[in-house]
Amino acid sequence: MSTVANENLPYTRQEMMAIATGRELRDGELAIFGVGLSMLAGYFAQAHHAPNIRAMTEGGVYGATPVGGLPWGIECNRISANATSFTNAIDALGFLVASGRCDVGIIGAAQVDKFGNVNTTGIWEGEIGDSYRLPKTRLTGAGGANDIACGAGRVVIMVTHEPKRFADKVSYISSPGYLEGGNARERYGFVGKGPSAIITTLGILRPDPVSKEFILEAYYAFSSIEEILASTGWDLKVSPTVHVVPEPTPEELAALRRVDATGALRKA
Amino acid sequence: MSTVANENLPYTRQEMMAIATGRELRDGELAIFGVGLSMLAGYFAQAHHAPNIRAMTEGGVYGATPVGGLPWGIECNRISANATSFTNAIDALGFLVASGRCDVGIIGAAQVDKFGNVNTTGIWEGEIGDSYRLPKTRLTGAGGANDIACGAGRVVIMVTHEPKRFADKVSYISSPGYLEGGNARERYGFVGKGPSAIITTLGILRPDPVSKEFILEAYYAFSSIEEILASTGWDLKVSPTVHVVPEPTPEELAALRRVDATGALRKA
Amino acid sequence: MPSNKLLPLAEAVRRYTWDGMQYASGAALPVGSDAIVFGRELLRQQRRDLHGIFHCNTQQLNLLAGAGAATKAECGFSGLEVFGFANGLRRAVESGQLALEDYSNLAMAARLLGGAMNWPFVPATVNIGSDIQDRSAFAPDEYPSKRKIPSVTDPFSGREIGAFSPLKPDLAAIHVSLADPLGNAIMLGTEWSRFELSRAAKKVVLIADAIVDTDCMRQFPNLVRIPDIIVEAVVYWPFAAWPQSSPGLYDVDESHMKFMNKALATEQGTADYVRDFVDSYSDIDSYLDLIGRDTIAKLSDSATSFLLDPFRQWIKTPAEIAALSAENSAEVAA
Amino acid sequence: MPSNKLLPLAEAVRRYTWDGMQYASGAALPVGSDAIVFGRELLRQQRRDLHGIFHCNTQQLNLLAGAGAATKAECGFSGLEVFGFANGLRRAVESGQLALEDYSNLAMAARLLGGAMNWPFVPATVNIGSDIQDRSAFAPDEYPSKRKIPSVTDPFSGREIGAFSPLKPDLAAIHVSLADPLGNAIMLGTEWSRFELSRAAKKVVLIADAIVDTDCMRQFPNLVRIPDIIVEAVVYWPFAAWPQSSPGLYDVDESHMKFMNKALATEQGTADYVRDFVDSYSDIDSYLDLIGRDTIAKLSDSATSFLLDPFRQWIKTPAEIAALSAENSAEVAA
Repeated sequence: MSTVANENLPYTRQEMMAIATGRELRDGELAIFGVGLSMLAGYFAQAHHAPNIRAMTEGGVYGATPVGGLPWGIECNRISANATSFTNAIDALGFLVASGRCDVGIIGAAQVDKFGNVNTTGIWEGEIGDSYRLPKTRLTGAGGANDIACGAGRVVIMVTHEPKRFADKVSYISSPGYLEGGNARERYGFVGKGPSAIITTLGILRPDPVSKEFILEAYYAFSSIEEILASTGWDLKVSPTVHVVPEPTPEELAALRRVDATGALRKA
Repeated sequence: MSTVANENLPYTRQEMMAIATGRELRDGELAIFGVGLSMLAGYFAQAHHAPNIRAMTEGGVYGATPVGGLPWGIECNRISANATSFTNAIDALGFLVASGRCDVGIIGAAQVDKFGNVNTTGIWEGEIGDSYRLPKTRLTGAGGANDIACGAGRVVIMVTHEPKRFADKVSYISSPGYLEGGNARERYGFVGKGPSAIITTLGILRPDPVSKEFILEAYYAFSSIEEILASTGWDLKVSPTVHVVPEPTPEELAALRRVDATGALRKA
Repeated sequence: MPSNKLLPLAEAVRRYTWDGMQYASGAALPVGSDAIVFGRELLRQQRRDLHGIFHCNTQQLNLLAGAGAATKAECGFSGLEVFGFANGLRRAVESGQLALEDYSNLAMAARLLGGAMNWPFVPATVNIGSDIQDRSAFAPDEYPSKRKIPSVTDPFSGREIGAFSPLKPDLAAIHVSLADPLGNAIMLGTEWSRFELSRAAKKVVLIADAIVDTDCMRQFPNLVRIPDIIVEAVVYWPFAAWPQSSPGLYDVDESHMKFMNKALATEQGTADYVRDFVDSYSDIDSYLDLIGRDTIAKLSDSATSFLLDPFRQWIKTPAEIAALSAENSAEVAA
Repeated sequence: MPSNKLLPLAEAVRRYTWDGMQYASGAALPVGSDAIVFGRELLRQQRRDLHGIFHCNTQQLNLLAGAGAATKAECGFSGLEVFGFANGLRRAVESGQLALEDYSNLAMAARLLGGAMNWPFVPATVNIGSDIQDRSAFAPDEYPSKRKIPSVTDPFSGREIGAFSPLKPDLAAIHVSLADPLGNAIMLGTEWSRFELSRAAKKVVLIADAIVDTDCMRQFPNLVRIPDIIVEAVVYWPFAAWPQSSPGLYDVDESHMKFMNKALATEQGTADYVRDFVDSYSDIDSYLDLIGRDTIAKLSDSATSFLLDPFRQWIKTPAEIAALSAENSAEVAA
């Protein structure tokens, strides 16, 4: 991901993305965070405006907040040191997420398309075709993101805004968004309602309520509609109500930096 | 159950039944015991000739032997006091029994028929019919015995030998034996092979290898073929090799009575 | 969200139960740890027409059935093990007052697992081929039953197995040994299906024999099989399972087990029992008096007591619990 | 049955593994507790053509794949979280040396649950509708795949969902924090799917960071999620998960995590890594020397150390373990 800080700003683009993501979470919600940026975004929300968020990670870690900086993983000692409950994957991803109980999940993406489908499996040159060719670049697979994408009430996708990452159609659907758009999800009976937002390093996209195509809803103080359109690999539509995302407040930045103790979001 | 001791014997009929049942268990086997007599029989085997039997109960109690006498139930404190592991019902009855991993289970019966089908659900007058009439006498339901009957490698049925308990056809199949006999179990794909013996207060019945009808294989020193035939509600066949069951050895009796510390098997 | 979830028993029953609901008890079964006191309170508040989901029968279902408060029930084992048949339940079934839908013990656990997973059905390799599959007390005229445990075809082998219907009870009142005020819980002894039930139920109320500080949970997070995030309320009630047992805390009260089951065998006996052991106490203290302080001392002297030792340092006193409860009530009222 | 099941690591690998087997690691994933040392020993004994069942990738699969010992694998997540892509696995996949069958993290756990239950299939409400269902690396020419996650019709509603194939690996090498000589085990930290895996696998070998007396298990039976009755052998190996972490015992070795993953990015780097960190030690002591005694001290100073406190009194010394192992070897030989 791009981690170049804008020298004119008192915060980095990644910090803005994390804060914008954290603002998607509401107090009291049952929420599942992945590792890395999405975990920081989640625990930022807890530290700032959602103290009673009921947070968990995929392996079944409950009641924890990271100590000593960004956890290396969702079962890392930095998140195991002050948990109140450890269970297992069936519990977290099955009983609480795939079941539909979880209100919101945050996932990352190597590639996302206009219907919010996420690819984290591999990069191919062109379409894969009818025989499953080897990927040019193997990525990380779906992990728990597929389960979150199917089951969580809503899903927030965090992704660095670059043309290659914003494809008209992802080469491999690792985690379903709205598939071909419209009511396509209904074919599979997913209990989750699908992605509610794509939060990027440049702005915020949300789905059209009917077509489910993602459109530009807001941009950051440091970005612009033009930059976003140029950074998107499909013909991105712009909402008539497009607006600037409020900049991080001092309180937000302070809360985020308490969570991001090792400054992972501030590194180049 | 009949608990009248034979005054001429140094042991009760129930003790003979428990010892005969315990003899069915082999060292090292994975075994599940129900409550009451079947638990005493199982722990007797462990105390006497099968020290490495891997015993468990339905709720997932492992590594225990009862303290203070016959446990009141399979999760009683008398069996919880010295266990090495407590898990749950999915584990014990699912992962270890229904899966086919368990070598042997011991179950009781209110009524058993000539194909080893067990009724522990209720007593009706006559056939139940096509509408599910209320039972005249409601019993205990299947409990875990159905799961054991379907999944355990083999099943030993313990039952008091009385005509009303040995029916040509049980009114309700709570736990399947060989159903209508022959290969009938195959229709359901049960991983367990079915009951290997019915151990009664009077003798031992085993299934014909082809028809799966239970036939009299052995009687006790204190019983007789005639008494058994008169106490069986179907036209019981007698094995050509019918014989007397060896009486309890002093070592067996001592081991049983250590397990049955409160003398549950010796009470009238 | 209150900073703690401690609620008085009567208030928990008032808030989270209603006539006709699907009510599940979370217990170690049949004669182990079960919040029988919650069932007593259901009777005190005259809840009716309950549909009981009991992995196995306990004295709670025996009482609810015997007193006519439950009209439907689903369970695996419906007796009381060495204590014999459950006379109250038996009487209700034989008279037709309660329709008892039979499953096996694994089936009940698997159905709760399926409810927790939100699966539409659960593969069944047990109960098939027996009258559990063919006979339905909820649909007595359909024989053999096609809807209780229907067949499903395994897409890999093409062979038929059964399908269980998942369970999602309206409320699970789960007995636990220890809970913190937030709703994190430790069970000592077998869980039976309390782990799965706590996720399958729409709401969860814990009934804890003792309340501990959250530090206890941070010391033993692997023991916290029910995390606070799925719990609505925590009820503190010592000897909540009486006359049944709670490993580490108290043994079964054998004489009351027998007395109670004998009473439930008749309508008159049940009425007397309700008068003397359900409607007769007004708070925890008078409940403990009812059990008898000598009996409590005797039952507390359990061979399992050592199981509680690692946790004793965090156990809160009744005064501390009262203070927390008051704080919570104030917050709820605010 | 021996009175204890302690076995040297090399002997456990000799006895319970073979070329071409389906081999599962039991771990907290992806960068948590995993018996990576078992994977090192698989390489030392030149096991080949392994079919890895890894709930998620770890440095173990990364190493086995990078070194060419695994030719098939099934997993959920195949990266190393904040440590980035798993370079050894990635290289093996991109070159076609290893066929990686993709599932989600829940799917892997559910498939192990199904294997443990001996169900013919497991209901799938996730992975359907994505390329995980449509694409199979094990059957690349079948598109969309009909056999990887086929459809099954819910008999209650008539609607279609998916069906996962259950997993029953030949062997599970499960990392646990504490084991007793009989094979009872305590895991500190998330189980991930080690509970289900221990029941799904045909055989189970435990690799424990520390050995405790069975009295520890009798004090905390609810923590013993893997009982001895399903365990073949217990291997004592401190820092078995290095460079990954083991809650309560040691933190992740960040610099070696990065060094190792960088090495696995190339064939030469992998060969060097195998020479220096796989083939280079002869016993536990020289393994610990290899990690470095200073590093060990630093990693042991973990914020999670307090999680081990309740169990320290029962931890056996290396000398006691050696005595028990000798006893066991004598018994096995007899």
